[in-house]
Amino acid sequence: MDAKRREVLKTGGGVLALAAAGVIRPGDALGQEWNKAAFDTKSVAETVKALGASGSTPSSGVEITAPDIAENGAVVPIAVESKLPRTEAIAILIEKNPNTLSAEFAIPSGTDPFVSTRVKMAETSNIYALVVADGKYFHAVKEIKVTIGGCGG
Amino acid sequence: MPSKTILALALSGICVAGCATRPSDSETERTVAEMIKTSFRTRGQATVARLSQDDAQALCSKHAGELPKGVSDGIEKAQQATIRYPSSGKLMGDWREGERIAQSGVGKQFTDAPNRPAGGSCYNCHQLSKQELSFGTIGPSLYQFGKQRGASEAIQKYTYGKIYNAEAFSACSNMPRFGHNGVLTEEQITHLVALLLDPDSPVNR
Amino acid sequence: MADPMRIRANMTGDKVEVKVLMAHEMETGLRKDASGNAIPAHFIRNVTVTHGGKTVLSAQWGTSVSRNPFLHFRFKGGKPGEKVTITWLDNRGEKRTDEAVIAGG
Amino acid sequence: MGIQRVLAGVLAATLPCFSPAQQDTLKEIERYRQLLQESNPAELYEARGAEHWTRKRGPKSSSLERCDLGLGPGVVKGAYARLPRYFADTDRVQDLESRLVTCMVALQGFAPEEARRNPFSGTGAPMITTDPFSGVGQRSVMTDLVAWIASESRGMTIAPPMSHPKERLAYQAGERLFYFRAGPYDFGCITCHGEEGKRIRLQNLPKMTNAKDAQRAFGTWPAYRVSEGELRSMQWRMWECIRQMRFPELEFASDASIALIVFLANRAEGGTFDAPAIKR
Repeated sequence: MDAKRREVLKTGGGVLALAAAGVIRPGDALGQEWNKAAFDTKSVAETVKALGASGSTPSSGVEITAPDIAENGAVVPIAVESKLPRTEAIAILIEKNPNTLSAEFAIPSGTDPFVSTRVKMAETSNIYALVVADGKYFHAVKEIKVTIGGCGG
Repeated sequence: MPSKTILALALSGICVAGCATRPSDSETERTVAEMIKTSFRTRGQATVARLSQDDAQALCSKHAGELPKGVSDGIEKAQQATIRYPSSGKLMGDWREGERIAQSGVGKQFTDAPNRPAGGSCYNCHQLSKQELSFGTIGPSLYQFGKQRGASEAIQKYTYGKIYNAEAFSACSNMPRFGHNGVLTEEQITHLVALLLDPDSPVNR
Repeated sequence: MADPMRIRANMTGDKVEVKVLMAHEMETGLRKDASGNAIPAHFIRNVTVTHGGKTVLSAQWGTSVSRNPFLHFRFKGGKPGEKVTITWLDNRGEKRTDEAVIAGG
Repeated sequence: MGIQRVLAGVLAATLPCFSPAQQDTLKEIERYRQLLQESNPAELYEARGAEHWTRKRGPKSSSLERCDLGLGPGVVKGAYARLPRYFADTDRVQDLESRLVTCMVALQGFAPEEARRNPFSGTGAPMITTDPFSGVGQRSVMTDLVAWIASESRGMTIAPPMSHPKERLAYQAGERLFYFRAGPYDFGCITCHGEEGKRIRLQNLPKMTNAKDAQRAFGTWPAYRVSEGELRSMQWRMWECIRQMRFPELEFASDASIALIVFLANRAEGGTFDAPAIKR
């Protein structure tokens, strides 16, 4: 599984920035752009490709803060912080969700390369934080277990 | 009268004022009976008839504080007589099917489709396989249940009977009488027996 | 009409810390009702945060952002008393804009 | 009988003792719960509720601002922490929701069944999307009001009065109902809330006759349930427990629902009210 993932994310080593691909436009005040192709993807590899990269490198400069186990998949708190210089964008991918891409954020200069939000997880899955920094793609991955809860279901 | 004494003792701890004028038991009973009649309504398969208690339910409600030995023995004896074993004589089904039943908590709620088979809700209260981290603790852990006991005919019979009617072995148990109350079919119970006793089941590995 | 957002913008050091809650269903389009009919997707797709005419954060969201979304981030260059403006736009074209005054740290 | 005794011995020897892996699970679940505390969408409901209180509604086109929640007309601060209680005008013990029904009828001119309609927001039951009294994303004025009114008691001591004979009768009836077992699962409230330190799946269960547990439980409802994406009231908590007990439907604001809440509120007396909370 791990080997496969690395392969998928590393092929090519593309350097096309999200912004350059028209995925995220920091200057778009109304935020009318919505990358349907990327949000329709159903695997990490597809999403990375749809976001304009042919690959991404694992990096310790990308940090995911989230619980190892979620008591409920409807709300999973997740924060992503990038220590990489010139971080331009952060995306959150959930491998086993029906649609992989959950959210992407354009980070203009002056804004911390940090976002915290809450996402839905259909089942136990890897979460990827994909970061575009200085035009290159980096990522971190963390497994979050989603537990069955309550009674009567 | 021991139940009344217990009730009075329990209440003495919380009454701040006017305990002397606390309502009589008969007044409380009348009020409760009225509430049960007026505060619930039939919805879907959950009819108001479900609030008519059988003997065991009535006794367990009445003696919730402490169950006198005589009452408990009486319940267990009466419940023993209800257990029906499968006519095929086969008590061990398929543990894989059993695991699915153990995971499912649906069944008999007014929001459940009446024709959909009920689950056993087992993980709600018990640890079973090691892989499932989300398990309850109202009942004891059943991990390695079969490994510790083997799967002799006597053990199979006990296990089937316990799931069929827990109160036959432990009066006023928290565990539903799955077979007796028609929640699970005989076949479903044999799958759960396999989950608990089959050496290949995750419970015993 | 959509409900107002709850926005908190506070100075922490030289940065403005923004926390926002939005009232939205974030319906995935994948759920079915009891009669088996699909419940149509309804979700926020774009969020834009501006301060002094400059965009300080813009986001695109899919259906897997949780219901009643929460967002937390920080930016430099704001001062107490200034305004932060947040706009969201959903897949039905519904839009909501709210602003908050930056509070001292 | 011999087998039974042997088995009982084996069971006693294997009482739950948690392995390190299980302790990690519990620790991470606790961390998850902590992370949820950072932000609570209940705020969105509270804001709407505050507006509903002053908004003119109903045939009389009147607000609820003169509604007496027990501390005098219009007094909201601290009212929730002193409910349920006996009200002379209705000659009835009432919890917040049943009292709001009274006010909607008396002040705003709603028919009682109209005031009771749509008591829970969204869907009543988790993932059941064609609930008769609610639909997907459906707002509930009642739920919003409860969120706001409860928030106005945050930090206060839970102190329901217990001096009127009808309050005592409701308490006694609530206690009996708590122990009442019935239905195809033989359940009663006591099944899940009668012992300390138990769980369903990974969810901790309060023992309602234990003051500390009852205080924490009662003091954190209403709550935003992340599993449902909705704010849930104490009336809903009763309704939902009863549904899962496989009983017929508990009627909203009914006497049995109020009696159960009286029992719980009194078991929780002296605790600190800290709701609306956020929960799984």
